[in-house]
Amino acid sequence: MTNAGRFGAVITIDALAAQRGVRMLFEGLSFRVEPGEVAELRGPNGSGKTTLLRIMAGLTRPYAGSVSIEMDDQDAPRHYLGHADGVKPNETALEQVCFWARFFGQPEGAAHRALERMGLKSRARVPGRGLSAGQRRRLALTRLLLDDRPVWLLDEPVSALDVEGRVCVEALIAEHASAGGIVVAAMHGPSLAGARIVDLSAIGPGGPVSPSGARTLG
Amino acid sequence: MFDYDKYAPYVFWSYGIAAVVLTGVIVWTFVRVRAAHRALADAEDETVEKGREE
Amino acid sequence: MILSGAGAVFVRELKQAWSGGGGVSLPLGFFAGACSLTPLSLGPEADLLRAAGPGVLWIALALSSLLPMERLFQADLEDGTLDAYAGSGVSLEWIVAAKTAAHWVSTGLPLALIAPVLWIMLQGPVSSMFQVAIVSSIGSAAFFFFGAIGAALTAGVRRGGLLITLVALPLYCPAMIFGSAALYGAASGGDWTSPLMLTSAAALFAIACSPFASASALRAAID
Amino acid sequence: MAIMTVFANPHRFMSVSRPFAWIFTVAGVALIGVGVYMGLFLAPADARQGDAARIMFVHVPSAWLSMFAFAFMAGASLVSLVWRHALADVAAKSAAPCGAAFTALCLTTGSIWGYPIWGTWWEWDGRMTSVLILFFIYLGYIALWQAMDTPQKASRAAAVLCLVGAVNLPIIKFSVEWWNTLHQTATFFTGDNNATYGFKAPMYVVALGYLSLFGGLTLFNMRAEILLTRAEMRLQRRLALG
Repeated sequence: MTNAGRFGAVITIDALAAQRGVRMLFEGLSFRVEPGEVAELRGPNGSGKTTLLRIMAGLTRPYAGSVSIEMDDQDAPRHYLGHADGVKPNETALEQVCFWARFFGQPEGAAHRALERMGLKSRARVPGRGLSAGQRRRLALTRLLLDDRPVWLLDEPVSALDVEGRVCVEALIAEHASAGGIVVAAMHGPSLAGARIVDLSAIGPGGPVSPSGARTLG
Repeated sequence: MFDYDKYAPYVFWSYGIAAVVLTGVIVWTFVRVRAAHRALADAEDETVEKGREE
Repeated sequence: MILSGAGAVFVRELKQAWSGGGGVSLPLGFFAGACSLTPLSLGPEADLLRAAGPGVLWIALALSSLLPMERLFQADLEDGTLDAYAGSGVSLEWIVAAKTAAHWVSTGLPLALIAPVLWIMLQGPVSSMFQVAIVSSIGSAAFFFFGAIGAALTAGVRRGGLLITLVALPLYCPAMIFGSAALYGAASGGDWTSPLMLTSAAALFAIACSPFASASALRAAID
Repeated sequence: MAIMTVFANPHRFMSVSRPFAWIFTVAGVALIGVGVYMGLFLAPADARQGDAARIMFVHVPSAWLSMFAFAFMAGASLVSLVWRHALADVAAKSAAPCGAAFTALCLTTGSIWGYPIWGTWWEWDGRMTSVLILFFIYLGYIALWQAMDTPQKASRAAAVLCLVGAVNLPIIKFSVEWWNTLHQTATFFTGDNNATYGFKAPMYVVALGYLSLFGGLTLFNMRAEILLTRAEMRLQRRLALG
C-alpha cells in the first residue's frame, strides 16, 4: 500500500556497491522505496547498514552504482540521523533544539513543540553533559520534527531508548509514513510495525574488492 | 686539474653533499622496494600455509 | 535556508566561545605572555625593544591564532555534529565559513584589541595604537582563515596541534611579511597603508579560498 | 595518450613500469656523472665568481627540480581529487620524498655558495627564503600522509594541502621577493659574459640527469607503494574473509 500524501519522494537504488578496506560490504544492491513506505535495513554488525545510510545521505561516495532520492524531478530534502547524536555537552537541551530550529529556518515555537513531543520538556534546562544516553538520542531525534522533509534516514533510531521512547519514535515514523514520507532505518531487535525488510546479509557480504578497478591498487 | 684556488673546499663540499643526498635517496628507494617485495612475499606465503591447513 | 543555516551556526559558535570554558581567554593569555617574555630574553633596553617590538608582536599574534585551531572542527567531528551539518543539505562551505568567521570574531578581534596594549609595553609609540589595532584585526583574519584550512586537514588526527603549525605556517608568509611591514611603518611614522593593503589582500584571499579547501578536507574526514 | 592508458590501470602500470624505472634511474645517474665531469673539468671558471660558480651546476638544477616535483605533485593531486584515481595518489605521495631531497640539496648548496660569494652562510634572500618555505610545505605534506590512519583519508587531505600550497606558492614567492628587494636577479641567463655555451651546457646536462633520476625514483617508489598496499590487502583479506 502506498500513499502519495503530502510528499512524493521516491528512492531508487541501482546496482549499488560499497567497500570497506579490502572487502565489499555489498554489491549489486538495488531496491526502490515508494512514498509512504518504511524500509528497515537489517543485517549483522558490519554488513553495511550504516554505510548504506551514509551513501544515501551523501556523506560517503559509493564504490559503484547510484542512489537517487527524487521528488518532482528534483533532489528531495532528507534528514540524516547518524550513530553519534551531535549533542554539545555545554549547551542546554533547549538551546540545542533552538539552534537546530534556527538552522532549518523555523520559529522558536517549533523547538518547544519538538522538545515536548520527545518527552524532554522537563530536561530543557539541563546541559548536554547531564543527559543520559537515551535522552541524548531523544534530543537528536527532535531534529526530525524541526523541518518537514520527505525522507528520513535513521541509523538505529531506537538505540538506548526506553520503552516509552521507543513507542514515541515508532509513532513518529508511522505518522511520517502515513503522510507520504519515506523512512529508511537501520535496526536491531524487534522490527518496526509495517516495515519492509531490506536484508543486507541476504545480498552480501560481497567478496573481496575486485582487483581490476581503477580505484583500487589490487 | 682541480686548481680552484680559494674556492676549492666550497666546490668539493657542494658536490660531496649532492653526492651524499642523491645516493641517500637512491639507497632509501631501493631499500623500500626490497622491503615491499618482501612484505608481499610474506603476505602471500602465509596465504599458502593457510590454504594447506584447510 | 543556506543563510539561516550559516547564520545559526555563526550565532551558536559565538555563544559557545563566550559562554566560559576558557575558549577565548587562553589565546589572549598566550599572546600577552609571549609578548611579556620577550623583554626578559632580549633585555629591557628601550631601543632594542623599539626595534624588535613590531616583529615580536606580529609573530606572537600569528602563534596565538594557531593555538585554538586544533579544536575548531575536531569537536564537531567527534560528537557527530559535522555529520548532521553535512547531511542537512546546507552547503558545508557556508557552514565552515560561518564557523571560521565566528571564531575570528570571538578570538581574533579580542587579540587585535589587546595588541595595542602590548605594543606600548614593547615601547611602541602611543600615537600609533590605532594603526596597530587595525593592522592586527585584518592580519588576524588572514591567520584565522588560513589556520582553518590546517584545522580541517588535521581534524581527524589525534593530537594534530603541531601538525597544524607545520601545515599552516607556510600559508602565513604573506600576512606575516606585509603585516609586520605595516607595523614597522606605523612605528616609524612611515608608510603603513600600502603594506596594510597587501595584508588585506592576503586576508581576502584567505577568506575566499579557506571555505572551499576546509570543506573538502572535512568531507574527506567524515567519508 | 599512450602514457595515460598505462597509468589508467595499476596492473598494467606494474607490468610495464619496471624497465622504465631502471632506465630512468641509470640514465639519470649517468647524465649527472657526465654533467659533473663537464662542470668540474671542461667548463671555464666564471669571470666574476671564479671557480665558486661551479657550484651552480649542482645548485640551480636542484632548484628547478624542487619546483618541478611540486608542480608534478599538484597535477597528480588534482587528478586524484577530480577523478579519484588511486594511481594519482600514489604518484603524488611517491614524488614527495624525492622533491624534498632536491629542495634540501638546493638549500645546502646555495648556502655553501653563499659563504665565499656573499660572505655569509645564510642570507634571507628572496629566492632562498621561498625555497625554504617550499621545503616546509614538503615536510607538512609528508607529515600529513604519516599522521592519517587510513590511506583514503590521507590521500584526500594531502591532495587538498598540495593544491592549496600550489595556489599559494606564487603569492608566497611574490611576498618574499617584495620583502627582500635585495635579492640576486637571474645573473646566469641575462646574457653577459658567463652565459656562454660552456657554462650553460653542464647545467642543462645535470638538470636532465636530475629529471631522469627523479622520474626513475618516483616510479620505483610508486611500485613500492603499490606492492606494500597489496601486501596489506592480502593480510587484511585473510583476516576478514578467513
